[in-house]
Amino acid sequence: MWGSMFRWLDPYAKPETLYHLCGRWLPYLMTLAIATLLLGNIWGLAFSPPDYQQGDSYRIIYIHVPSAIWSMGAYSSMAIAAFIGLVWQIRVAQWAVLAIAPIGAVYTAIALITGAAWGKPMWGTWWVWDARLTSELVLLFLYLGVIALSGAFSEAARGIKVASLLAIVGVVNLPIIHYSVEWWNTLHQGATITKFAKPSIDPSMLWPLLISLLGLALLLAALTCLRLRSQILIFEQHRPWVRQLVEQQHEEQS
Amino acid sequence: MAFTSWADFWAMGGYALFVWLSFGTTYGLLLGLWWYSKRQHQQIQQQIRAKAAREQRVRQHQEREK
Amino acid sequence: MSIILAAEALSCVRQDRVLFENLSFQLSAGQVLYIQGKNGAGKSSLLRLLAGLTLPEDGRILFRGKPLSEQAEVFAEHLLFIGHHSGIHPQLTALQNLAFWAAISEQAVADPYQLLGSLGLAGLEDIPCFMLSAGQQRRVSLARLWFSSQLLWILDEPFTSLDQQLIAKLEQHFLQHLAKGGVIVLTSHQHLAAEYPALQAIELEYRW
Amino acid sequence: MSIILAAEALSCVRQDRVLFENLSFQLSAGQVLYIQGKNGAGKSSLLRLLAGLTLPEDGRILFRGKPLSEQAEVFAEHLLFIGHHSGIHPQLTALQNLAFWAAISEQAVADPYQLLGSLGLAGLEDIPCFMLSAGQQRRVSLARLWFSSQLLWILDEPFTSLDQQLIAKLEQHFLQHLAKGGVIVLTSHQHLAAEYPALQAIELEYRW
Amino acid sequence: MVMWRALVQRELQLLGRQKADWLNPLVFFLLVLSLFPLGIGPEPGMLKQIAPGLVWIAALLSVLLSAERLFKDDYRYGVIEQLVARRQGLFSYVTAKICCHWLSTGVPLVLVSPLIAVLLGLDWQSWQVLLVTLLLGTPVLSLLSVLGAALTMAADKGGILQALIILPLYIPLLIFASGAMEAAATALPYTGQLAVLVAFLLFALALVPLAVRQALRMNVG
Amino acid sequence: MVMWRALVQRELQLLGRQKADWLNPLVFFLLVLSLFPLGIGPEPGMLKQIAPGLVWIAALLSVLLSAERLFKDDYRYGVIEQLVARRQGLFSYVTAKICCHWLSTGVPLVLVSPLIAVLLGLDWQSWQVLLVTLLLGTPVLSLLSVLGAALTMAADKGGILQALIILPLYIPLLIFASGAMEAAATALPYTGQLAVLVAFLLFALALVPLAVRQALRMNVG
Ligand code: HEM
Ligand SMILES: Nc1ncnc2c1ncn2[C@@H]1O[C@H](COP(=O)(O)OP(=O)(O)OP(=O)(O)O)[C@@H](O)[C@H]1O
Ligand SMILES: Nc1ncnc2c1ncn2[C@@H]1O[C@H](COP(=O)(O)OP(=O)(O)OP(=O)(O)O)[C@@H](O)[C@H]1O
Ligand SMILES: [Mg+2]
Ligand SMILES: [Mg+2]
Repeated sequence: MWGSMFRWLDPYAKPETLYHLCGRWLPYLMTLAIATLLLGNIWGLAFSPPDYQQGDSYRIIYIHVPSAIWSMGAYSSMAIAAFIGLVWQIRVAQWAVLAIAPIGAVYTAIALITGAAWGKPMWGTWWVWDARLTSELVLLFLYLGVIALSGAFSEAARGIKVASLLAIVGVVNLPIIHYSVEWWNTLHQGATITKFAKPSIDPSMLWPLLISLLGLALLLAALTCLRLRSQILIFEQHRPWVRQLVEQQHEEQS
Repeated sequence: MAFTSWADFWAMGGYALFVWLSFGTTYGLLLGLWWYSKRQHQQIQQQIRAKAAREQRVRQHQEREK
Repeated sequence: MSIILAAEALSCVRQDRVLFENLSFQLSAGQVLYIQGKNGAGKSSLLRLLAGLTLPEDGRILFRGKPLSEQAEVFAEHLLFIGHHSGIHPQLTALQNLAFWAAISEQAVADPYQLLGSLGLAGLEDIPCFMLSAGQQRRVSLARLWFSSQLLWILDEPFTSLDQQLIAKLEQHFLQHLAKGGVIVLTSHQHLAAEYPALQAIELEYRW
Repeated sequence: MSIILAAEALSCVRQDRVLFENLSFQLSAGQVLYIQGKNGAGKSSLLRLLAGLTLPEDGRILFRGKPLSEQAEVFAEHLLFIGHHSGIHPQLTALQNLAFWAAISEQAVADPYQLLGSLGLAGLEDIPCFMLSAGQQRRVSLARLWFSSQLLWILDEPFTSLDQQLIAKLEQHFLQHLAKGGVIVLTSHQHLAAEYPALQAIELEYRW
Repeated sequence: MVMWRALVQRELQLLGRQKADWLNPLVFFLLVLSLFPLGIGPEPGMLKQIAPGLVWIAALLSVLLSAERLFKDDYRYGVIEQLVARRQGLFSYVTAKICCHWLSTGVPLVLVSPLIAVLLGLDWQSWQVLLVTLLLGTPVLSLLSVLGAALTMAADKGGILQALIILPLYIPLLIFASGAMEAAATALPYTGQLAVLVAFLLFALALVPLAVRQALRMNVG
Repeated sequence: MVMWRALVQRELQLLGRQKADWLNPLVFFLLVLSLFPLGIGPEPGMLKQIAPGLVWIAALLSVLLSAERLFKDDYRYGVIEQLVARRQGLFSYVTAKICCHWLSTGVPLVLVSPLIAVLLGLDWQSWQVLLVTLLLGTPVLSLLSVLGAALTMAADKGGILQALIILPLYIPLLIFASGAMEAAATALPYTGQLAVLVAFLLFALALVPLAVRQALRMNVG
């Protein structure tokens, strides 16, 4: 039953088709992503009104929140790809794991850095061991673990499979980490710092946020396409179609 | 427009360091990732070409050996 | 005679290189498949494919007429695979190593001292294996061939580091296994000395 | 002819067992010492003694008439030892491994690509060595014999995992080295095929 | 069952021959614990306050590092390759490894806990909680460490890669175990934390052996 | 000198191929550092007080464990055996290993020290002292770790044995380095401690390479 349910996906699981598909989507996705991201960010930076409490520092929200949300989104899509790749032995899904992992890591790093830069004016310190911050840091370590593991094997195909397994184990643990950290922190220190208070946000602030959110999502998709193409080339390089393609592109360039 | 002048805009109400630090590192990291992925893609193509060339070399070598 | 192991249009790729393509053969009971080829031709890779450790890029392997993928467990039960590495833990003694392998394949070794003695290891049965010489370690590993009841043996360069006397003994044992209807797949850079009733040789070419 | 390497009443004990006693021989320029013996007879142990890696229980080793212990540095300069392990780092490429060994022995490899190509490794020069097959790794390790200028070669089972073609090539190279006045000490379970002008064979007995 | 017993026996033989495999982690644990007073300063008040965390961090490092070589030898000498080719014994092999790893590293930690209590100046009550958390927590530590060892088996990197992979997964355990001890030290109820530890244990027991088997298969294939 | 350059080049090639060898210890260091707040509790005051000790314990573990596999590969594949038989290159080989080990693990720690300062809430002054102690102390750490790796090369035990051997030797370093940082935090003079660190460094530089060479010889013979 599972087999037939996903039969329609089969042509997309064919590396060659997928390679060309990604190639076709890439320019559209990339332009769209850059346009939306810039629109949202510039709107947020220059046109939306300052926050009555935080002044202009709140404008960091336009990258902090999207990158924080998509850092987790990227992890779940990576884990889903890993699951599909391992259970149904679909190789392109396994390759997608390696395509997404660095993007997720960069998003997480952005969320951490922008959060820290926001924390300094708001809380007076770059870093506190708050629940959400800590679990974001752990998320970064999980990404780094997946990347490190996938690179640690002499045979790339093996590294990818093992890293996929780790990604799945990690997803089981992510909620556990999240709740345990939350519990831990509330026990240790009360709400001494007002943070993450969710004021009913003004539409003129909300729209650019939503647009930025969409922008980073599109960028995630675009970068995944780009990186997946590289992965396909790596793992299919012995195929005639790859050889031909590479030769062709070389001739076109020169 | 929430700011009255460009200078105002760059000053970000006194929070310039933090805001521009955030946006700077964000775009820096994203551009870096994009550049890295692009370069990786090209390197792989180069490697594939190098391998094809190498195969040629090996064939020649084997011809000579025979 | 029934066909036990068959390969249909196998091909194998390592890294980016095609090692062999479209390789087919059929082995029936009592036959030896002797795989030859230069260094790097792909002999070990082929054996690992046949043992089900890796999956072929193309083609399929049949055991008693059914594809491996449909009966991995059954196949594994009838298989004895010894690769480049011996499967011997260097900290354990020869006896302990034998006991481990006997337990895994759920067989009993009637008289391990007798067996090890007949392989020239008398007196070395309870010394950790790292204290044995290269060839002696290999002997411990091959001792499994004497108490196992598996049908299909896949052996990668079984003669490495063995002296001539033990090679002769091993080949005699191969003949016995074949006479009982077993099947052997092996590689070696040394010529086989014994007379095999039904020997199939495959020469893999070193390709680029 | 001058005597290059000589052993006087050597004996070797491993664990609690005497492997050999009172072993003496003399090797002059252009001679091969071919050590034979069953598995565990003590061949590798003897070679390690001769290479100065371990000290003999009794007896002494002379190099050009002087005991080893008095001129360890000089002896080491003239020695090329390749044991059971190949001395190849698996993460480095064949070229990098060669460069390392060349630097250590302060020699230069004129044309490494040419050398590796002639050993059948064309196209594999810049791949990390773990991606090579067992025999190919062995070939990289033996490439040192082609650019080294040492007088005395001590080789433990150099033919392991090599195919027949490369064994023949290697033996040709041995002959050249001997013709230049070199000395070779080696063990092998395979018979030597080439005609050596001055071959000394020692058969070590497996003793208990 | 016969097979399982034989496999456990093999592990015990290995442990018997390589006593260092269970003695070293224990000494390492004590050594790391005694580094803290040296690095941090020996004020008893502060030490006592941070003791729960320290014990658990030291335990974590020592169990983790002791697992590092668990599969390496068997992999290098081709044992695992042949087990995977045989398919049958693999699961028994995995569970035997896990059990023996806990026996050889978790149990000794539990046994030296009185010594820890003395070193760090814990009182009677705290020691009891330490004992219970160690009893519940070290099996989870062992399970996760074995998973890390299996994942990195063919990786030819040292324990540091394994630590990198597994430490993030340990964090919940660390939090709840040291949380329980802290609660006990301040005379608060701590059964909640213990219940969570039990839940972790059951969860890990159910899933980890399967994941380990899968990891071994992948590392060979 | 030509030989030495070639040897350093080989090490750098290895590091270039195995980037994990210097990236992993760095991430491990940060990971261990962030375990402490999780285990001990996040109060900034307390963290700041024990920060010097924590940084130095984490640095110690990460440098130590990263050295673990330094000679293993070369030993296993017979490189060291042949080097010992040749005698000549051995000392150059040892010094090249030590230099590259420090470059690949000590220097990155120094470089991430600002990040540490942020995570543990150190002030400007403390950070400076941290930087200086790291610059003086990490070479000693590297030297001692390499010695440990050489001693345990043939032992086929994991990093834990090496840790056991070397940790006791580290203790003086730990005491003086964290002493300097503590003194700085309380605005006391700390040049005395730094002078002692310099003395350690010179002492170790003079003796350790010789000891390492000897250890390699013994392990092969
Ligand atoms: C290093 C520091 C920080 C990190 C790692 C961090 C992390 C995160 C994460 C992971 C989220 C997503 C939560 C979710 O979607 O469930 C988030 C959301 C958010 N963060 Fe941060 N944060 C940091 C600092 C800050 C600071 C200083 C502020 C403001 C004072 C802030 C304000 C927000 C807001 C308003 C949201 C959206 C809340 C929501 O939608 O639930 N963050 N942050
Ligand atoms: N590491 C060791 N520790 C103790 N004893 C050993 C060790 N290695 C070998 N021996 C003993 O020394 C004897 C000789 O071993 P050696 O390796 O020299 O044999 P060999 O002639 O090279 O055999 P092979 O043909 O198998 O290589 C063996 O019988 C063994 O019992
Ligand atoms: N781990 C590996 N990763 C990538 N490629 C490999 C690996 N092992 C072998 N290869 C490649 O596959 C080819 C075949 O290797 P294989 O080990 O099957 O050869 P073989 O016929 O067994 O040779 P030998 O006689 O030397 O044992 C080699 O030329 C090598 O380039
Ligand atoms: Mg082979
Ligand atoms: Mg030998």
